[in-house]
Amino acid sequence: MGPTITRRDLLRLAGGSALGVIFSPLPWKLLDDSAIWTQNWSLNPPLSHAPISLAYSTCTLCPGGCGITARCTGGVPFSLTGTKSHPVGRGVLCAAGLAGHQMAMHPLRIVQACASSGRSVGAVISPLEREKAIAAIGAILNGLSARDAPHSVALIDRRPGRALSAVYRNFLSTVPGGLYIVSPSAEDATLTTLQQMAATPAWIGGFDFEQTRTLLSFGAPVLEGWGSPGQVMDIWSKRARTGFRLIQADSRPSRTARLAQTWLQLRPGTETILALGLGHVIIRENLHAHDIKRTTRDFAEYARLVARFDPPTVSALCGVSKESIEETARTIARRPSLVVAGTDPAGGPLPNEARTAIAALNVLLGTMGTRAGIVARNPLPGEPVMPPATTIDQVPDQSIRILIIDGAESGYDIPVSLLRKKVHPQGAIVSLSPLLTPMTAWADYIIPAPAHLELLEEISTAPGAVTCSYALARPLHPVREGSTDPLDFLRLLSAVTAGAATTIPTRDAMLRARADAIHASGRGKVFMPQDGAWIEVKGLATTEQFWQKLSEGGCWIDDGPAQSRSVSFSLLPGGNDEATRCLALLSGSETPEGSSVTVMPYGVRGATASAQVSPILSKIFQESNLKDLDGTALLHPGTATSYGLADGDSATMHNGAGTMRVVVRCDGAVLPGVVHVAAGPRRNNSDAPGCVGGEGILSLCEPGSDGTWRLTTATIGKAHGSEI
Amino acid sequence: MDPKSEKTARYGMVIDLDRCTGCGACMVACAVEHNVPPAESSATPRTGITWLRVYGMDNGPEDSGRDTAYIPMLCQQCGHDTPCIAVCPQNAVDVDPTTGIVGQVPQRCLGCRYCMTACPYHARSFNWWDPHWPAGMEKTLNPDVSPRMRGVVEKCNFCHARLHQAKAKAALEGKRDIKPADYVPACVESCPARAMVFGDLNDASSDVALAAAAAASFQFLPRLGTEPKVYYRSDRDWIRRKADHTVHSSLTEAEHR
Amino acid sequence: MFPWVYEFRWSAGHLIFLGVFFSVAAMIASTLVAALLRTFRDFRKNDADAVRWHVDFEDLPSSARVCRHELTGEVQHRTCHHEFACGTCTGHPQFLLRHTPAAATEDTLYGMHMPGDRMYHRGHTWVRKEDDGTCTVGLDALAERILGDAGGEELPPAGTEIRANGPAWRMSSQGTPVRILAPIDGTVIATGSREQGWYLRVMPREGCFAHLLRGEEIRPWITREIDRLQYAIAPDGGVPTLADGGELVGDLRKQSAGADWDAVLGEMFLEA
Amino acid sequence: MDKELIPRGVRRTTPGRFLLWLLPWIALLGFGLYGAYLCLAEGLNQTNMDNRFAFGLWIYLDLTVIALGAGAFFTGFLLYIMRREELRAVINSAVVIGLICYSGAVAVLMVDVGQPLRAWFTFWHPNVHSMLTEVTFCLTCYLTVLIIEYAPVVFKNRKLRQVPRFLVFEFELHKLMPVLAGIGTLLSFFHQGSLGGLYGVLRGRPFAFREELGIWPTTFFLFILSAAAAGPSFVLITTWLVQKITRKQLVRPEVFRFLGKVSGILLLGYVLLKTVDTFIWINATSPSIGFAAYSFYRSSSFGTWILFAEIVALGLFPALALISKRMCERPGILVAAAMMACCGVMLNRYVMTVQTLALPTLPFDQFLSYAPSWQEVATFLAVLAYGMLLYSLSFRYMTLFPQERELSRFPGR
Repeated sequence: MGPTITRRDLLRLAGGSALGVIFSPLPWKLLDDSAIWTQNWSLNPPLSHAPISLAYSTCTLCPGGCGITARCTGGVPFSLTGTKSHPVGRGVLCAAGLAGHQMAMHPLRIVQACASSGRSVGAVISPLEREKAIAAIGAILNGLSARDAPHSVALIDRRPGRALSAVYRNFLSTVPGGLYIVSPSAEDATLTTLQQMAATPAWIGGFDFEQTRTLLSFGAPVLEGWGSPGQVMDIWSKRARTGFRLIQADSRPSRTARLAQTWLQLRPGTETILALGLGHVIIRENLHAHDIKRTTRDFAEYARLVARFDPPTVSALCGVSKESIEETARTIARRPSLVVAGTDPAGGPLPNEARTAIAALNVLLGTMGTRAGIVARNPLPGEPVMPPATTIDQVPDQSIRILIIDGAESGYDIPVSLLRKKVHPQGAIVSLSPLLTPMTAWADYIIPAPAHLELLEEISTAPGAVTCSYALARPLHPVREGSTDPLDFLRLLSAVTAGAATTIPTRDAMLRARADAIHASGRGKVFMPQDGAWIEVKGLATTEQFWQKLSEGGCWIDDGPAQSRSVSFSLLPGGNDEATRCLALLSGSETPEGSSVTVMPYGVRGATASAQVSPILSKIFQESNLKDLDGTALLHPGTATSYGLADGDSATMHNGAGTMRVVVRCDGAVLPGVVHVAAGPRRNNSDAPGCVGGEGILSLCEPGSDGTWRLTTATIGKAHGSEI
Repeated sequence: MDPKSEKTARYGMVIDLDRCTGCGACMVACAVEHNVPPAESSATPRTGITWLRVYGMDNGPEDSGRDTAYIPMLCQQCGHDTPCIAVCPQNAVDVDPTTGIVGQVPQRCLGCRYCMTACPYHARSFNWWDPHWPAGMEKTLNPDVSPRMRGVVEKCNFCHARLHQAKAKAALEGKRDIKPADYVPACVESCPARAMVFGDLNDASSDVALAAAAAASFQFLPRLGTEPKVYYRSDRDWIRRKADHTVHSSLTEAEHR
Repeated sequence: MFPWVYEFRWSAGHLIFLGVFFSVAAMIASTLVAALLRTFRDFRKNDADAVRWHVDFEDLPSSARVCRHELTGEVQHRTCHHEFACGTCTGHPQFLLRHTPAAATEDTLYGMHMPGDRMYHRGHTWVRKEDDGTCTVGLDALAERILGDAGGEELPPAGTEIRANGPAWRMSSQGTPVRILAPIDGTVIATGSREQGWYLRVMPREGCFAHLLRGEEIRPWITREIDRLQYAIAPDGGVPTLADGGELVGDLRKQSAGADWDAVLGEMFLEA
Repeated sequence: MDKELIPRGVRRTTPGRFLLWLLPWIALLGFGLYGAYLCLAEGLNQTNMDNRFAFGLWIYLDLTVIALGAGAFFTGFLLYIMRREELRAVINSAVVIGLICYSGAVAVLMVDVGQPLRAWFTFWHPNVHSMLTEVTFCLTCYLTVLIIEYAPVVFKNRKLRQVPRFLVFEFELHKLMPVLAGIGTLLSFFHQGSLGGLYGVLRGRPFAFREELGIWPTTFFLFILSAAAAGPSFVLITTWLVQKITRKQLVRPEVFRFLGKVSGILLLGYVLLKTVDTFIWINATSPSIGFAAYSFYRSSSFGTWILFAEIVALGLFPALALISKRMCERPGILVAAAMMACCGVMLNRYVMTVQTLALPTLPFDQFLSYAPSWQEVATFLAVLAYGMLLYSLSFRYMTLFPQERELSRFPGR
């Protein structure tokens, strides 16, 4: 009988070996490996390993038309940059454009036809088969065509001048009472005003920024998204060398106002007075163009009008010192200089008389048609000559039975209330927007168009540019299943509509037609993003070659501005009633009574209440105090305390139109008694799909008789409870 | 390997505050480049992940005339007594001697946030949330930059991935040194006002070296002795005065506040 | 951390820091190991009981550790630090030189039968040397009184080695377990019972009687013990005097049923 | 069962009442653990900390409890190294308090870090120049020491001591206590110091930055001294509290007086050094990096009064009170002074953590404010509850105050 093994022995063995293992490299190796493993471990999405390639396109988020160079992996773009030395974009993109490639994946993207339960904020939006939706719209159309209501069918195009716009107009011309409505972009506002003042209506102009030295802007957000950002930034950053000077007449301490060399902080709604006051000084000191009598038709009347606007009076009314008024007049008189009327992306345009008064200064200074001033621009080849389109404020109330809202963003807000006024109570609203916005949520039917960079689109002349340009926006994403090309929408609609017998062209044909016309004109040259080369159009034998270049991402630019024909203008197109309207202003505007304050909505182009910005862009608004989130109310500290409010407080604003929550931000630079409220963008993921937050402050802004909503009054007080 | 095989660089940046308009393009470009997830709905300016953040600065009441400057604040890549390196308990922060770039190793980071308290420029962000992208957006992530997990600190590294790309390119072309044009951080590339200059400060002929040496250029909080490699320039005195934090200004600041 | 871990740096600071850390860690570990080894050693030398007595003795209140020479009044104040092992005490022999305790004069103290023909242990056991060289071990009267109608003796079987101050046997007094300390070293050769008046017959080891109380030492000791007993029964001083007319009351248990007898037993039988 | 666990000869309340006393603390612990769970599961967005206030309530809590827990090492040091036998009366209690404070601090730290699973990386890739590394290493070692020191207390429980192995192991371990006490002192010395160094080295935070002595900033030494001063005071307070709550005399009055004296002397030393340090900081350190020390105290919430309170009201006064014999005769004053001393040290930790972060460094910066979220507070309360429970159980079933048994027999002796 050999040695018997007891349990104790086994335990000893186990213990011993355990001890031994500790001193062997094994456990340490295991630890080190697990360390490395835990370091690489994460629940994050896997990254693509496909090779990286470059793709060229054009940004369609705003009418600017900046060139895009996209870095793609496996055909999916992951980063955008401005195309180097691009003639329009100047090699840069704005904050919005840089994240443009993510718009197609926006959480509020709509990818199927929908019908809304009602027109209130947060109405339930439920999917509906596309054909059914269009059939329903067609049915209404057919019903209408019987009795001819004034404007039974209207379409709002916020990006006029596209080939698509022409197709829209054709379609509408075939349906009874069809009406084509445009909302011009801010840059065009001044030019369209001048157009109305010009004797020859065909006249189109552009701002010759590059050359100008002094820019007097009445509230135009020049440095915050105006014209094509690349160009403006280029001019701005070179100012030290060129001596470019920005004078900003603005009531709000906007970024532009803060940065401008001169900031004339005028009282809200006194732009007209200031403009006429400047006119007064210019005439008094004989600073106007000497050939003024020849270039204008009603100089005498104008002179008589502005005579009443002497600096002391003006200064008293708009709160700008008499000296700085005179100083400004003299500065802009030192040409080359330009005067532009502003439109706040959310606050909307200035009233008519203000626009004319401001535009008149350009005529007065003789910048019209001269180098570095406002120069005539050749029309884009192939652009059909049509009578000027209607603007929304010209439409009689409750006259629209079917309102179709095109999906393209101008970057500028239209309050839903303004549209609501125009639409008949029983009318139907159709939205073609690919994103869920307050305006979309308000529609009865949604036929979502493909998103940004999903569709072959065109970008023509940037607003206010002196030479026209043309480029194609090549798709970087495949079209998402369920979205509908507006052309297909029209086709389907005309199919179910009696009488609408137009043939809708295919997208390709539509764009080629433009390209062919440009090629036929033989003007200009094409910029190629791949190598930055320029190709004369004349050098391209066939239209096919030209099309090829464009679809490779080429950008066509016209040869310089048109040779200026001397055009005569009327300084008071409105005649006597306009003069009287202006004179009425001298009696001073009534200050808001009692506890209420003057409210001015403001926004950033493309990031307004009715828009959706890329989730990454909204980081800026949300995670830095660089820009203001929707519902931020800027107050003068004094005003705040007088209403028992402090910085960071949550307050409620109320007036006849409604009530809303705001977050108070005190800023010493704000005028007392004025509240500037940011309209959009909302916090990220804050509005769940299917129910989008309201259009914020705009819901409090009742559009006036002149179609403006930039000024309104409301009461403000500390918020208590959970009132929305 | 032979140490001379790679000449040591000192990458730096000069930001022209007279050009910056505070448009925020650099912030977006940075976020897109580095796969920073969209903001959580409850994120605030103090909980956001902003490697680069643009601040607004007004001249105090003591100055006549209202003036504002916008200041892009990113990791200043301190070149001496780098506050964040010494404090990290587990070597998750290190400086690359060949580039002078202060690197952060999120995979190593414990999330103690000691480095954030140490940083005088508030240039570091903590991942308070799990990173989360809307459906489909994860396909648009930059393949060169791995996303960070919750609970770790991150910061600007002068687009290190781009440096790697440039090196790879140079290696492919059989060159030793990279072409300056091949290595440009996202913010510099995107700035619409061209307010940022980037390059090797050791290369005396480079734009950045010249700009940094110029009279109008300055650093923020130079007296801390951290010798930032990110310089700023402006012709406006009040900005330079504020940047160079002195006993006097600190008092007036407090007065102001 | 370790030279083979990625990113280990051979810098001075590194080496100093880690050096210190490792030595500290090593010290902590070795302390633990040392304690364990010593424990095993004690068990091999089966010193467990000695240790237990040592620990118990450490925990005894000083009132329970009064030196026998203080009891007899030879010295004003003296507390025992030798676990009642007078053999190991340096002071004890000198005291003996100065004064050898006289024989006891009476057999009854406070009405208790405490014969002077035997030696007493501080744990209330007595030892009587028999003529055949063996010793009889029993509980003294005070112990019997305190235990009341105790029972459940677990006496060690014949042949067991017992050691002075080690546990001799166990019994329970109304549910409370009590261990009785052995008065002397030796081997058990027979066991008795409570009825017989003795519990063990022991073959003692040579010269292990030095620490036992005898003769005139007994009275002051018992006096002090009764004193302690009184405090143990009624800590707050309000003592129902146990001795009436020099006699200890009959049934202590009945007399003061409210007392914490568990504590009393621990106190009187020197068990913590 | 319960009875057999309670040490012989000491009076303890009935199991029922004891349970009643435990229940609220158990409830609080549960609530706190839920808060902590949220932070671990959902991430630290549950807290109100942010990129600018990267340290919050938790770090403050850690600094404070570790300072108060210093009683364990310092009492041990005085007893085993300095051979001050009178402290044997409180050493066990001090050890339990130390264990509670340190284990609590470490637990909270585990919730505080973003990636708790990587906590051990500090050992794997240590950066030896970081004060935090020093803290982590010392803390873990010292926690081990405390557990070892706590073991004998447990083994001596009446039931456990019946097991011979436990008893003998306890006995042998106890013989080696001086070694552990020595190590403990060394470790505490370093981590208390590095906790101070934590802030002293922040050259980016002019409010906290201090000159270096050798390789350590002055705060290193100030923290050691202040902790050593607060420790005994805290032991004094807790013992006094337990006496009040249990309505028993547990230690002899002279122990209180001795603790008070020790605390007082150390506190006086601390106050003097702190004063010198503050003057150097105001006149040299802070101006040299472009910040006027005065500007740090411009904000209403952190005025100069805080400096006065820290150094004089809660520093000098209690120090003098604790030293003076006459004052210490009166237990009321003694305890009050000890409390003031602890508050002073707590205030110091608070200022170092909160004011340091609240103050702006960049010229366009604001003075920041921070209020902890309920999850943070809950986690904080969990530590409190845990401490209460562990101490209550230890007090009931173990001998925390060896003199209790005798004192209950011979009151006043």
